[in-house]
Amino acid sequence: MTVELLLGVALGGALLTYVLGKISPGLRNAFALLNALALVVMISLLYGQSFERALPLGFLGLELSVRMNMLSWFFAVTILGIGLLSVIYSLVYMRNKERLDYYYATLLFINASMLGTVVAGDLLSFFVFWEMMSWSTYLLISLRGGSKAIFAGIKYIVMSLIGSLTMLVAIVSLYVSFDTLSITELAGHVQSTTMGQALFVLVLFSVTFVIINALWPFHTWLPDAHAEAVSPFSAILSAVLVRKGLYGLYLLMYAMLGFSMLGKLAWGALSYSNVLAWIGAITIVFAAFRALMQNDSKRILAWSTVGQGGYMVLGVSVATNLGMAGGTFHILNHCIYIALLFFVAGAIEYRTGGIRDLDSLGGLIKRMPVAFVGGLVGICGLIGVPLTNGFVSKWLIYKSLVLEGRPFLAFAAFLGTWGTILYGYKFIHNIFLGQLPDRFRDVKGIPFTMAVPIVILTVLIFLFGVLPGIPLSVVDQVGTYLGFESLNVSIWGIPSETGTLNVVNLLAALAVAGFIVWLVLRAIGRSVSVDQDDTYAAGAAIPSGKYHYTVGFYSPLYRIVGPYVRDFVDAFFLKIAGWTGSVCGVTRKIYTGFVGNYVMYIILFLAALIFVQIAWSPW
Amino acid sequence: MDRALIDSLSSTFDALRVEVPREDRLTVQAPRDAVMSVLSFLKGRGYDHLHMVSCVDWMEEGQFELVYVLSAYGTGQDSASNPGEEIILKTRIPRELPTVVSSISLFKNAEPYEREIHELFGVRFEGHPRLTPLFLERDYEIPPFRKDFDTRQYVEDFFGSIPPVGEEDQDV
Amino acid sequence: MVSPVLLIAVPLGLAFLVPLISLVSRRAAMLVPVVACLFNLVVAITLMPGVLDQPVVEKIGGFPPPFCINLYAGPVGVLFAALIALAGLGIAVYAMAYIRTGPVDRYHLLYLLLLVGATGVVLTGDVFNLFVFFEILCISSYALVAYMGNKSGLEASVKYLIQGAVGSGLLLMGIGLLYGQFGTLNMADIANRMGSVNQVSVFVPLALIISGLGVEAAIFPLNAWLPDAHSSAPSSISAILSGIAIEVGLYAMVRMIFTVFGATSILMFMVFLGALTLLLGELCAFAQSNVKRMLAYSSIGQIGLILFALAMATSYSVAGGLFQLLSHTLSKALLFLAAGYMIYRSGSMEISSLHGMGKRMPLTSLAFTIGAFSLVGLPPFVGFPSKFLIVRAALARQQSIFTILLGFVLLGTLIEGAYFFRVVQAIYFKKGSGETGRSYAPAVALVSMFIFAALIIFVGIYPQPVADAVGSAATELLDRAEYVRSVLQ
Amino acid sequence: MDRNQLVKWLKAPAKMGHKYSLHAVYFCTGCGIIEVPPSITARWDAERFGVLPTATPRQANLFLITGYVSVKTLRAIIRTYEQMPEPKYTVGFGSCPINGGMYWDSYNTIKHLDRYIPIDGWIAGCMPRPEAIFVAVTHLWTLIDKDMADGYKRYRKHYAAYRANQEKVLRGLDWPPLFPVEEQ
Amino acid sequence: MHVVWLFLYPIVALVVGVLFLGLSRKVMARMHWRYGPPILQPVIDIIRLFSQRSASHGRLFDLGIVLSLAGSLIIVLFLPFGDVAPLSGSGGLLVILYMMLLGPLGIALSAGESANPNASIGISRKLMLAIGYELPLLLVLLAFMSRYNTISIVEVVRLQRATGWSIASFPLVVSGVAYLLILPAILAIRPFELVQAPQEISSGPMVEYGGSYLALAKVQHALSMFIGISLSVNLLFGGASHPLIFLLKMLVILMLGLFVNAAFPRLRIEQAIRYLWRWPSLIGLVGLVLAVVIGR
Repeated sequence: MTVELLLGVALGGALLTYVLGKISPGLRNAFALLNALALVVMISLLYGQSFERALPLGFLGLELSVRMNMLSWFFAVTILGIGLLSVIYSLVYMRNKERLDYYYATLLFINASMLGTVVAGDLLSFFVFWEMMSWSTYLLISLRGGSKAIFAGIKYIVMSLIGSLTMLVAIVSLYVSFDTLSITELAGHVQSTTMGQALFVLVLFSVTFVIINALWPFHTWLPDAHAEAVSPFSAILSAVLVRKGLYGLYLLMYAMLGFSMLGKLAWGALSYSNVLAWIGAITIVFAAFRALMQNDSKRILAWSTVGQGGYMVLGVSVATNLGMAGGTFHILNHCIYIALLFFVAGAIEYRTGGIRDLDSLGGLIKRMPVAFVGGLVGICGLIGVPLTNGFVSKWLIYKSLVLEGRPFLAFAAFLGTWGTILYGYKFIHNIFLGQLPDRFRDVKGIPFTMAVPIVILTVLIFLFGVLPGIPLSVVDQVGTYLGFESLNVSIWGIPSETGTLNVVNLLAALAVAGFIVWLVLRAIGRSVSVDQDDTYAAGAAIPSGKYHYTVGFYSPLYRIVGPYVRDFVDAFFLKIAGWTGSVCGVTRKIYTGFVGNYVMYIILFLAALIFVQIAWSPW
Repeated sequence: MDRALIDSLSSTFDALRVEVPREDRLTVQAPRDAVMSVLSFLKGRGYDHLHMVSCVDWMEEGQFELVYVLSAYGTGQDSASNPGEEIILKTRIPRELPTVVSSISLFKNAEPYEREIHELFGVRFEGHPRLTPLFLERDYEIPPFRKDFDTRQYVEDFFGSIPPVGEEDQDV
Repeated sequence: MVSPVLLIAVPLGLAFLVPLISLVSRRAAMLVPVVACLFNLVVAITLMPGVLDQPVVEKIGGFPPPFCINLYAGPVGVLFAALIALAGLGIAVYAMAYIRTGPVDRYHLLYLLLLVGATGVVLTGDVFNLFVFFEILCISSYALVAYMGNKSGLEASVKYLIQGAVGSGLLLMGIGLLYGQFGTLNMADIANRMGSVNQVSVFVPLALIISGLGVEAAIFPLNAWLPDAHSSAPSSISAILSGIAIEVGLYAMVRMIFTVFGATSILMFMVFLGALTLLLGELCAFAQSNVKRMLAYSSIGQIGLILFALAMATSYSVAGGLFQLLSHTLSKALLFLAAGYMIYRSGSMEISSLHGMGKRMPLTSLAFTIGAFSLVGLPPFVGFPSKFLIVRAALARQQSIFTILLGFVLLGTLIEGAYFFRVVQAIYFKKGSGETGRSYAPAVALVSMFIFAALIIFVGIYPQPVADAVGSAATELLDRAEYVRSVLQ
Repeated sequence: MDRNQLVKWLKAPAKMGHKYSLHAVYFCTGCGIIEVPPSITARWDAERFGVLPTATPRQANLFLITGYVSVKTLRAIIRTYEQMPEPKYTVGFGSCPINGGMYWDSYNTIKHLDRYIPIDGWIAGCMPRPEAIFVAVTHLWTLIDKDMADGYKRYRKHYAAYRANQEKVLRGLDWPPLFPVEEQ
Repeated sequence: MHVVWLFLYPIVALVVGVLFLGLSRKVMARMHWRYGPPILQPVIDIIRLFSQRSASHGRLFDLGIVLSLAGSLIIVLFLPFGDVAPLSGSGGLLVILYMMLLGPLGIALSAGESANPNASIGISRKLMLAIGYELPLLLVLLAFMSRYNTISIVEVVRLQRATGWSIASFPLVVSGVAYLLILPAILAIRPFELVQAPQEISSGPMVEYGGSYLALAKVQHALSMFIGISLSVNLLFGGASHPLIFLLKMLVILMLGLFVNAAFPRLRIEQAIRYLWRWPSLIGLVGLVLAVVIGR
């Protein structure tokens, strides 16, 4: 079981799906499912192994290599896991849409290229897979057509092109000075770089990883891309693809430049991890309040992805083993519940005929209970309610922030959590609770294949929430791989002297108390169930299905916060785009269309050459 | 009241009787089909506020009398000199099939008054968007405000007909 | 041992046979260019391994070198000949289906002449011979631009003619001055004697030659003819022009600067000129709404990039420049061919008319997308290794000026990416108006597009053999003394 | 809290609970409501009897129908009464709900309210004073003690008759019957 | 001993909470210059409510109220009550802060299910008020955490026993003041009682709660009052060595709250948020900066 086989199966599978699609849709669906399943099995067999092997074919004199270690394995599992679930999900979700061969092939191709970036042993193959990932994502974002989707596609590809160009320059400058690109060797050489080059490489790499991770200044592409992409793909996009940026940061901060170099690069307080932490903090708060004001279900989730990215960066930049464990665990948690939420939003859209506007939905708990449970558990995970996985990772991040003496960052993170509670509840309330409008009376439940991923992810959220030991042991191994001493993890939580976390006591206490209260309610109280229209409206009989309070759900808060949270970064980028457009218009004027001018240009050029030579004779 | 208005009124419309019972009040008696034109004429002269529409039941003469009370807000530049003045326009319509053109096209706020008159007197207003019940829960053969509606008789036989509930175990 | 002269003689002979063959049957006339290019390709490939270590100097007319016109078939020359033959072959196959109306036999005659001119410029070792082949190339391209016979075609070719004539005039004056100064026309001989003359008097012919060749090579101030010429010419012609003609012009200029004059000091100016051409070409292309004009401006941009790379004059940079030249030829040819049939099917050259083409012509749109992605330099395609080499070369110079210029160059490629992706999105994701029946380009056109696409992907994934050839070509270009020694010994 | 109080509490807590915690629905039907605010505030503190106004019928168990009942208000009264949880008591406040009071001959007022919803206690007077409310409350205590305040049981038992009367007066009730009514 | 307290403590909290409720109604009445109900009136209300047949709006309606009451009961276990602190070992101040979220979340879910617009408006107000007072509260808590450099509340109480009440020690007095300014919002008493405003939105989330549901809701409200006050006692007034002293301190704070409750009219939600984000946050920020600077 080698990594090359894994990559081969992934890439081959993608191309084969397209070919099979031409033969018969059923075959293609089956093959896509089989391929995704096989990949998950293969990656699970690779657990614990860590090796590095050169690939037979070189590229322009550079030998390419692949490697497998705990860090790559951790990210690979998230990629392939979510990939499998979204393929299962899209079997029914995409059934009646057109261009399905193209969709499945590109989806698997994106998964394959993400896998490639994660298992790449040297920077060149990392870059090659990174580029393939970005242009294949571009091809899938605007699949649904429509002016907004096209705008989102262009915005994404321009920003990811900027990212990959800066990365190319950084990689080549490393290659030029050390003429090797394999990550392990580079880590060795890094000590001997000059300060200037280290900074140059650091800045360029972080620009790329900040763009793809949608942190604050370069987040503008994410809300459009996620809201416009097809649901199963936006689940992949926000769960895993955006986290490649974080994998890059790990490589940058721990594998290549190493933490000692980062320390040297700091001018007093302005160290790299400090700047990164503050960017993360701003992202959390800004995205939380922006998400508050959206009334499109997928846009809220997109903004929450932007926000949650901030937590991971906070965890990573604290650089203690606790913070690192928190940040890494948060990646896993976030990818579970954000995928779940996008699946739920997609199911709602699928069943209500494409309605994503939160102001016109309501009361769907009566018709789609499974979607409700998935949505509620996903939101609880997003908020970090105890007994869910989000709680454990956030607890780790907060504890590391507080103990490291960074209260203001912790404050931003806490505020972000409360913002999450507000928009999380808005998501649940406007879709599921309240009055069921008449037009949704006969909405059916979720089809089976769409329910499977939702149920799996819901169970995962609780499993990791109640038994955090399982994922934490993997996270701990990632920490040790990156060079942190391991924290002693028990199956129930983190027993440590400075305030322990023991989830079993929480679970037991809540279960007992809950059971007692439920007994009291059932035994003593006698209740008769009542229809949704039999509610108090000062004696009047309200028209059925029309009384659901959704429009302007947080309008008072919005009136206070609104002016401060305008997305001026987005406006700034659009202004630059407009400016380049006008510059292009001006430069086109040079070619006036008269032959006379053109000939005059030639003669002027010659005259200029000769004049300069005579005057200063530089040549 | 300025003479000019009275002269112009009597000159433009022939079958009008105009009196000035009080210093700031003018009563105009107009036939049924002239009502709308008089109203628009007065509105043109600045009397753009319709206080109310009411109805009087002259049972002996077999007629209803519709009373429109107009006044000027006095804000518009071409309004009458003294804002306090009122004009009362009266018209008589037969009692059997009482139908009148609704004045809602000129005065939007006439809608509830006309609905009330329709419900309680039975006068039909053509062109009225919603002649649905306003106050009463039930429909009556004779609209209640008509003089020939005997309330005591109605109460006795309608409310009398509601049987008391649970007679047998009523321990007084 | 096959002699390089065949590379020129055979196509020239076949060119003159075309009118005779067309009397017999029009279809046979179409096949002649294909046969000629195939022959050239085979000869070039057989020559290639031998030439890599020992260039072949072919003396015409039996006189010793300084007095005869000699052909210098070094790695550069043979590489270019192979490239011309390959591109010519693909486009000739495409033209069999594309060129139906009008004087078809004259088209094929001029087409072959253009190829002969190009191959001649690349192989010749004699300055005046270079001018002669250069004129053959220019004149046949003037005529071919006007082939469509419509108003815009004629107007464009007249403009091209005037500017080309001015350029050739300057070139001739330069060569005349050179001959006056050195009394010989053989490049190696001039290069040998260059040391003995003081630099100032040499500069005037250099300036003349640079601006003369610069017009054809389409560098910044001199390339005003290109947008009109390439957009109003028939697609196969604009493909060959963008693919071969301007590259050969650039090769000639570089050959003169590197080997004949050895004027290394002007290279810095050339680097700036290259970067400027790239930026202006991309900016103008961004503002276009007509597909072929956009492609024409992007050719200007790419030429700027190649010049930027070549003018840095290190072995990496010249190798990168030549590799970029090769990738540009392949991708731009594919783009023009694909655009040709899309425009033919949709009726107008506006991008707005290409909406929804993805559904109507799936294979042609796929070809267009592959060409676009490889031109922007995305990994699995041929554009990526060349971009990688150029970036490595720029950074290897370790000077801040080059890093800044590299920044501008990459900004140019970014803008290029922006407008190419805009078109790709219009093709695939926008709903097309009008009829939506699915239709395919004729089989022959598809075959030629398939050849280019296959090459682009193959070289993109496994660039090693091409990289070696380009590397040795770069050493030959840079090593002036070796050139002189191998010709004059 | 003397001894027998404690015994009573232990024997019948629910009944005692209802006696000493009568939450009234704060719903003003007619002119009588003007008497309720003074009874809540400082001068006649109703809270010492455990009487507290609540915002919604769901939370209440006492329904004070104050003043004349017009036909339109009857619809709201019935809906509110049906929304109150089961052991609920109603008190007719003033003479109008008893027999129509001074509007005895009006076509638009309800004469005998107890033909539409069960009433447990009456307070005569054309707007009795707040003290009368407390008299009613204490009277209600004795009724609850003797299990005679069974208005809600009567409503459940004779629901068909009540419903018929209601539908006769009001033009079609637009909510389903509270208890299943078998159509005759 | 420890296990006994594990079950006894919630019951004690319940009883004390209900007594507080009765006491506050009596004190409020006295302030309105009227007799007011007997102290045990809330107990009577609860018994009466339990005997009523209530209307339920679906399974989530029941589960939500159960979750909310269970959550509130749990938090009590984490808070030291004098020297008794059963579960505080397994999760410090962070866990308490997060567990305090379970109560409102449970009520929000069940009230949302009750399909009454008043309830939804009530919940949106509750959540907005929550983020309103959360901002200064976080600043205060972080100040305490970074000053005592721990996240376990037992540790905070133990340190206060050594260095005296934190309301008295210098850097934390500023944060203490900020905390007291936002205490009415945490306890949801009069100036910030806009979540269960009977007049405006007919008691907000509680609009559809009848019978036993209303009883549980009232108990949950009493418990959250207990938690709010006990948290402030633990943080500001140094907890207590014995539960009775702890009760005494809680009583003092309750009285303080009731005076405020009786005196102030109800704020509009916008006014409440603007107030909370202006003065208390500023003082809290100053407190945090001082705590960090001096705490180093």
